[in-house]
Amino acid sequence: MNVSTILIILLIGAFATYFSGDKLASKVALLFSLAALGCSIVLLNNYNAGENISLINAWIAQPKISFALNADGLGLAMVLLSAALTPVIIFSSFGNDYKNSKAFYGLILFMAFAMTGTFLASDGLLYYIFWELALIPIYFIALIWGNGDAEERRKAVVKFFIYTLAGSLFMLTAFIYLSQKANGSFLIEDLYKVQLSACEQFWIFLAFFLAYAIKIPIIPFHTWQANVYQKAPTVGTMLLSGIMLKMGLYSVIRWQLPIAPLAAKEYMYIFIALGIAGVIYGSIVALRQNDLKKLLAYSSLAHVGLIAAGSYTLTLDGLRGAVLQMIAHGFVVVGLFFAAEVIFRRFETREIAQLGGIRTQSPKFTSMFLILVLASVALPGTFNFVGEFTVLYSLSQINIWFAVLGGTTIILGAYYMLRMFQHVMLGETNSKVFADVTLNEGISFAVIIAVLLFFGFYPKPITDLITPSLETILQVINKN
Amino acid sequence: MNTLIAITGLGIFCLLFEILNFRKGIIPFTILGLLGVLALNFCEFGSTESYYNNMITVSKFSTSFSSLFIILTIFLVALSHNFYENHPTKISDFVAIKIFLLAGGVAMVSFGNLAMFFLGIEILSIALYVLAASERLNLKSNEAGMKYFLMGSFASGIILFGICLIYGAMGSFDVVEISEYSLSAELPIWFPIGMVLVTIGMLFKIAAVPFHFWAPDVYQGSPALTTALMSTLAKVVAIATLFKLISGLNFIPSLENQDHLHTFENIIVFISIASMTVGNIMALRQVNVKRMLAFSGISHAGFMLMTFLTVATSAGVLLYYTAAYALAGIAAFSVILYVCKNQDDEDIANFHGLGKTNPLLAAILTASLLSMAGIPIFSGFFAKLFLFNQTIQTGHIALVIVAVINSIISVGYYFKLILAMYSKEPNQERTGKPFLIYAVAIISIALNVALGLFPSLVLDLLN
Amino acid sequence: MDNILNQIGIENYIFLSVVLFCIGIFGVLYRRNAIIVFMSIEIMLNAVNLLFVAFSTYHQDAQGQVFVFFSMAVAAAEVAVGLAILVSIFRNLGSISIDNLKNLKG
Amino acid sequence: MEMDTNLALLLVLTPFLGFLINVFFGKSLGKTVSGAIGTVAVAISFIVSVLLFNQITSTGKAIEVTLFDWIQISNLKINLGFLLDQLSVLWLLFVTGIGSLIHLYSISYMHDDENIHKFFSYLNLFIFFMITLVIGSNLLVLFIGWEGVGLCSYLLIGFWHKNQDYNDAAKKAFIMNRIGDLGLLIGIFLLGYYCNTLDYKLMYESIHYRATLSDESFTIIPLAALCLFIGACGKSAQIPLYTWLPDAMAGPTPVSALIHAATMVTAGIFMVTRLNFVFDLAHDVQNVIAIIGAITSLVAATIGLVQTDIKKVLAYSTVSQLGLMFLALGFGAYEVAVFHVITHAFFKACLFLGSGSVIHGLHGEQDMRKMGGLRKAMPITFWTMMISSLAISGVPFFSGFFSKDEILMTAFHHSIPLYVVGSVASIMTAFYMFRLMFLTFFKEFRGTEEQKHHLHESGSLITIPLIILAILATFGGLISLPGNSWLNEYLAPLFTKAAGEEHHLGTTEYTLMGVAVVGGLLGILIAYIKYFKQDNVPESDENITGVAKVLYNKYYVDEAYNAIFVQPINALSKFFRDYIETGLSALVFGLGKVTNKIAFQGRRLQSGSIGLYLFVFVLGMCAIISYIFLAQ
Amino acid sequence: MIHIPDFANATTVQVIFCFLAFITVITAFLTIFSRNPIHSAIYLVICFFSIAGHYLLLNAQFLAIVHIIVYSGAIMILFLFTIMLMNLNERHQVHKPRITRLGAIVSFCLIVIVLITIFINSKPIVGDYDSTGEDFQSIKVLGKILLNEYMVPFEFASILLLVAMIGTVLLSKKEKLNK
Repeated sequence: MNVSTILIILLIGAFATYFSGDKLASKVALLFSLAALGCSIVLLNNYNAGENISLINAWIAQPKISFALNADGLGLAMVLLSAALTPVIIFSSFGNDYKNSKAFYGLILFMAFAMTGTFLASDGLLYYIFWELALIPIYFIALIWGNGDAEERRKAVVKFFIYTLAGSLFMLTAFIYLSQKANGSFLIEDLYKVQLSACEQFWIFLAFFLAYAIKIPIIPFHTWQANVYQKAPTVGTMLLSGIMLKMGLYSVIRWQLPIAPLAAKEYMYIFIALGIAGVIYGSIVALRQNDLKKLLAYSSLAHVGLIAAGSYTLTLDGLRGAVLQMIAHGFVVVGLFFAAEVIFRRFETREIAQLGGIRTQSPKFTSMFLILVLASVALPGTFNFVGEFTVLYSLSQINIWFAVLGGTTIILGAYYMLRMFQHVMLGETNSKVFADVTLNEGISFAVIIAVLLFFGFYPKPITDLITPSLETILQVINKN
Repeated sequence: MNTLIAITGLGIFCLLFEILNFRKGIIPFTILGLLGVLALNFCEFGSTESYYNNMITVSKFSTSFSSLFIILTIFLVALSHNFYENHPTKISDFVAIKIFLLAGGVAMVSFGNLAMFFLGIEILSIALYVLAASERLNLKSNEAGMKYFLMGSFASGIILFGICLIYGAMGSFDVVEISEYSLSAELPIWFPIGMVLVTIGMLFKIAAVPFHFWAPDVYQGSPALTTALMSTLAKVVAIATLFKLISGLNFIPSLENQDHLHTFENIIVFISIASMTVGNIMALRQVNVKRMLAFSGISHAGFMLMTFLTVATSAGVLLYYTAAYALAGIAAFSVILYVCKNQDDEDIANFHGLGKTNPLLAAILTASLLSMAGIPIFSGFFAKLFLFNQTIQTGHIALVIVAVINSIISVGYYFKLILAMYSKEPNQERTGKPFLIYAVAIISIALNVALGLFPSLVLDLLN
Repeated sequence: MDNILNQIGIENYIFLSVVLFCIGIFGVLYRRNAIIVFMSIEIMLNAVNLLFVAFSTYHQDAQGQVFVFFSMAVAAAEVAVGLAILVSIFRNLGSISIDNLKNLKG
Repeated sequence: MEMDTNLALLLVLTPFLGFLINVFFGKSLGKTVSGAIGTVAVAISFIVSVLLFNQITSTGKAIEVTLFDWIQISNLKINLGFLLDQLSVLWLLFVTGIGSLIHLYSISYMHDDENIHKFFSYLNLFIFFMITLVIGSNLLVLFIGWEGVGLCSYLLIGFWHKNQDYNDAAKKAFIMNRIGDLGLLIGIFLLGYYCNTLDYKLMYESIHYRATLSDESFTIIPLAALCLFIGACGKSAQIPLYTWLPDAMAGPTPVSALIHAATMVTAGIFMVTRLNFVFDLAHDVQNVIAIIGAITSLVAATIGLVQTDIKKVLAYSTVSQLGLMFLALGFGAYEVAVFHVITHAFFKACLFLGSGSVIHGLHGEQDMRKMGGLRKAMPITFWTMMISSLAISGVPFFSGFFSKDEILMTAFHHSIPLYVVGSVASIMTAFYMFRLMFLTFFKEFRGTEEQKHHLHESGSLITIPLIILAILATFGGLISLPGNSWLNEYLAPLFTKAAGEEHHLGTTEYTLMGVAVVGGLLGILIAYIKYFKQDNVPESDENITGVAKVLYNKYYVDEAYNAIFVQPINALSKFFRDYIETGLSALVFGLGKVTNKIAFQGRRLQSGSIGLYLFVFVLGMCAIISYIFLAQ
Repeated sequence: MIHIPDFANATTVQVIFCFLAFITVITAFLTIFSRNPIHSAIYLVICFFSIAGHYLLLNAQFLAIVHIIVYSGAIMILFLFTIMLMNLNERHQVHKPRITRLGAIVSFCLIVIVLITIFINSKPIVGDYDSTGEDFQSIKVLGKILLNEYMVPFEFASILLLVAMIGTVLLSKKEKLNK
């Protein structure tokens, strides 16, 4: 199967959803996202069968930009993440009634399309285009279907958009500069081959870093995050936190490190330190959040900080751990935000202070929420543990203090998550009625939890999938 | 040459139609005629010929830009139908003036003699003065016309003075001769001064800082369709002409001979940076959409000026950029025309809730703004990309970085409009779906996206 | 026939027309009466015309003078249009001072 | 091999199956059935454990089971695998054994709770994780169990989730455990770095191989040992991470018995014992362990002296006893520690269950000041608790006597001061245990009339486990009699050193025994005088003063922790949230604002005046021309 | 370098040039400074005449005539007509702010100085000016050039005038508003 099929499915899906009308939109979107998932699984099979899944079509002659897609293990893993989460996210929204839902679901599929493209593109510019494209739908999703005060939301969303765009434009500049050095080619292989001086590498590294640090986000570039997460509709938040953040992290591994390896090595400690600072900072800020989604946003900040730190170790373990943790975090964070949404659907609030006592009303929901909370704090046996352990292990190999400081996440994380859990779910029965989870909601949770637990005990398929490509990338990093 | 003749003839036919009392047919006929002209122009593509003692030289450059102008004019004429609904007696004049304006524009990009250039720019200018002031009972329109006229004729004077000095230096108005002489070592200083003066005059026309002041006022005051014309067609014509002047007269090599090249480049860089920055920053606080687009146009002029650092190779990029910009502009203005049809001004508040009342037009306006902001898949992005690519090749990284920062600022105001459309409640009912406006909006944005998907179509025309 | 410039020198014509041109510019900047501003612009154009003729003699080439015809045509056209605009402003505003044209700003 | 794998899986998965059944169908199955399923699941595990025990004792060879690769890390490969050797099987026996009894007990004890199926599912899950912890073949599998039991502990402490205080206690337990877990994790990293493996067997070989090389990186080992010990501190409630355990008594009493007395809290000791080859190479760390163990035992004992909540007394007693075990570990006397773990499991479980029976009888009353005279109403409870109290007090020939004595004897041989500390703690133990007995079972009943009216002995499901445990508490000491220790022999293959220098039972030993016995009796005597003869009843909370108040308030450690760690972190969080976040946000917005300001000012230049426009035009023109042509 | 006219030995042509130049500049200034627009117009006419004098001096008779006809005859009449139409006189003269005048003077000085300096700094034209002796500016020649070589611009100029015409009509024509 051609690698571009999945993109075509999603794109057609986006339009089909839009034209299917408000009533059918969600179902059509689900259908197409499932088709994309199927397609990605077929791709995975082909890949495992040793097929080289790539595609290069000349697109623009001068400067030489190709429509080049390549699905190696890493890319496939991310595509799978995106393809698996999209139906879950769409399905999870079935309980909500969105105005103009045809546009809403169309945008979701379009965003999935762009994100999948980002993971697959092997031409710098094509990658950049997908990267930017992914920004537009989420902007509208957050803007139009978001919640909270309209003015505040507008501010938050615009800040988010401009901020991320600002970062990525610097990346674009870096790409253009690189292509000059690579005789006008934007192909990733050519970019890998470019010989750059230390100084050039530094600036290019920095330009990439700006783009990724904002997207991921790494402190101190995270200020957009909490507000947008809070203001966006939960589906948007899920897309953002579940997949879009991973675009940044993925890009660090795919683009930033191999292209500017000298700089990566030179300034490794600084960037690891930034990542870890994010872990501690995010965790501490999360302690005193009153809004459920904001708290989750800061927890996400902490987690991705650790992933970023892992990526910047430039070791196989670090990269592998980072990728595993990306996938794990993708699922768990989607689950958690969905839980927040489930609560919101019933109580119309996310203020932690106004919640509580849900456990007596819906033990089922409590259990599922608890599993997600525990996965989020990386309890062994969940997928997150595998990732977090690997990352922390790699950090410990660089410097044990990184592991110690990064490891505070398991304490602080437990602190804020359990505190949140306690105040949201436990305590005296809430005066408001909490209807038990519906079948649809339950299915979404079940899928996420199943993934988390299965790979928690048996991460081997994913590890095997990503390891060869990570090794290749490491070879590029260490070539000189 | 045939194109020019055909266009002129078409203009005269327009006038005749009025006399023959065939008013209803004017616009369809004109559009058909322009399509025919476009086809004619396509036929000429690829040939490099000069006509009538080298008065007109047809080259790839001129034909491709002419095509762009013709396409833009088709859109503008199509939009005229609704815009001049209430002025049935004048419609032939309006259309004819636009056609003659197009003729001026075509002459400007295909001139082989400075006389043609001068006459072309004057036709263009005078037509614009008239169009700007054409709402005779509207003081704003009068003021816009007056401002544009005063400053425009001032700039024309400067251009004329520049041409005069060039003639003084070269003893000829012929482009070929001038370009040959300009390479000789012994040149009177009149030539570079003349060129600089002409350049300044043209910078005025494209509204580059510090010669930009007229643009916001005039754009705001003029009737919306005229603004559309100014911000798309007129700007594109001016920049293309300036490009042709500088490249066609071998200005750059001649400066190089005299060691002025560096300073000239610095000037270009400075003006480019200043235009972008001033345009973008000033646009941030605007509430009138036309005024905002004027400032946006100023900043785009800054971007386009970046091509002048690589005159030898960047014709294609300029064509692409102008096409992307103009098509986005047409799409945006067709929506503005629709929205502000019966409004006193083009305040952003008029756009509130357009996303709800009229999602298609809102989407088109959004797309065109995104294109102007340089968001991928719209051709505006590729335009910027190619531009940056070109510029980095010459080593002007700082300029590119400033341009990048400016792109970021620009998002601020483009999105202000998008926000207004999607996140505010509608404050008025909009009825009617004028076919031509929809058609223009859809086709232009489709062309814009098509350019984005297949940039090589345009980009390689001139390479 | 002797070239008259041998007696006067092209430089002098250049200076004269530069000065005249600048007077035109000065007039545009100095006066607020739109009519006078028009006149100043006419002075500018005439300065250029003068220089064209001087250069034409300098090169012993008629093209310069031909160009003056075009320039005159342009000037005439401009004045016509300009005055038309002016008249409509006067009708609406009752004044032709360009200082009164400050509605569009910001 | 196949058989072993199946057995091991049966061992592990039966409780897990029980858990699943109870989670999904527990409610519909009914209370008794769900309890029975839980109990049977654990009982099966117990039977399997016995089988395995037989196999191990007969063959003497450890059983290794590897299921599949779990986590891949470049220099180490981590299997999901089991190691069933002497140590783990021994642990399994009492975990599943006591576990079965406590499940049985719970059927009756929890019968009134509507969520009993959940209770059993958690208990089963706990057993599952505990078994995983014990039989894991490498440190990371241990870590699964380690965190898993922590989770179950969290769930069970907060079982009555409507009470936020209980939830706080649960949260506190989990977080304090996590602090330890971080230590453990870091220890794992260091060991992984040093040994390139986490598998016990391979680690053993690697360390011994590299120890001979005596390279510099060897300093990692003590560091790793220290970190591991921090982990053990968290789980086994040692100073400074002990405060969670008394709070954990918020959970139902069977939980306290199973998790917070008999099994989970001994995980730290298990881990240290398991990694004895690491600790043996880090003498400084061993000293630290011994000292902390001794101090913990003393501090906890002193607090226990004045507590009035029956379960709190037992909790501090547990902490104190755990301290003693660590004391032994610190001296490298692993088998002694293990011995005490086992005996302690018997008598402390018995005590907790007994106290549970009392609480059950009093409908939830836990304050000893409101008890008294229960002897007649609850004879079986009384007698079983009496036996256990005697055992914990070190009265001769009860199990506690042997194990405690061995610890003190080991201490005496290594460090007199620590011996003294340990002995004092033992005396105090005797005192507060009998204080508990006297206050609870003797004299007149001090509770309400209504309670008095309903006083009765608990049902057979409660008393049978009590009786069994009491028997074990009595005779458990037999497995390691001084001078003829079956346990020592059994565990010998695990330890590098000759399993604890066999103390010859000489004069010193007998003297020490005598001292211990006398001390124990002394403690009992004081309690007798104070609470039986003089009929004292502890003051109500407000009237406690002086040292007693300090003790009663647990040395204000919780308050101190709160002030030193929790409050600052919260304050920091608030600071970050209110200032740093806002600041950073303002910085970004500020850029936008500044641009907007400039734009606002810039609009004034665009004044609408043609004169100005042209003026700038001309100036610009001048500037350009002069720059090009004059600035040379 | 600038020729300092040597008035003592000045040729007639030079004297005429200086005289005409003087008139041109002075009347140009007077055009600007006159308070009455009608005076301005008259000074401008004088200025145009002096420029026509320059043309004559340069032997461009046809051009001089055309110049007078177009400028003095047509354009200035248009001006005067407009002035009369609007009934403008001194009363309408608005007060000019000082800063405006200052700015105008400054920029005037600046641009004159800049341009003059540049031309002075440039290489002087050395040697005699060419004189081919051919007739290059008689009506005949001009006509040939205008209608042969410059036929296209000539025609194009008609478009220009057409545009101006339509434009003027457009701007002035009243229309029936049928909304």
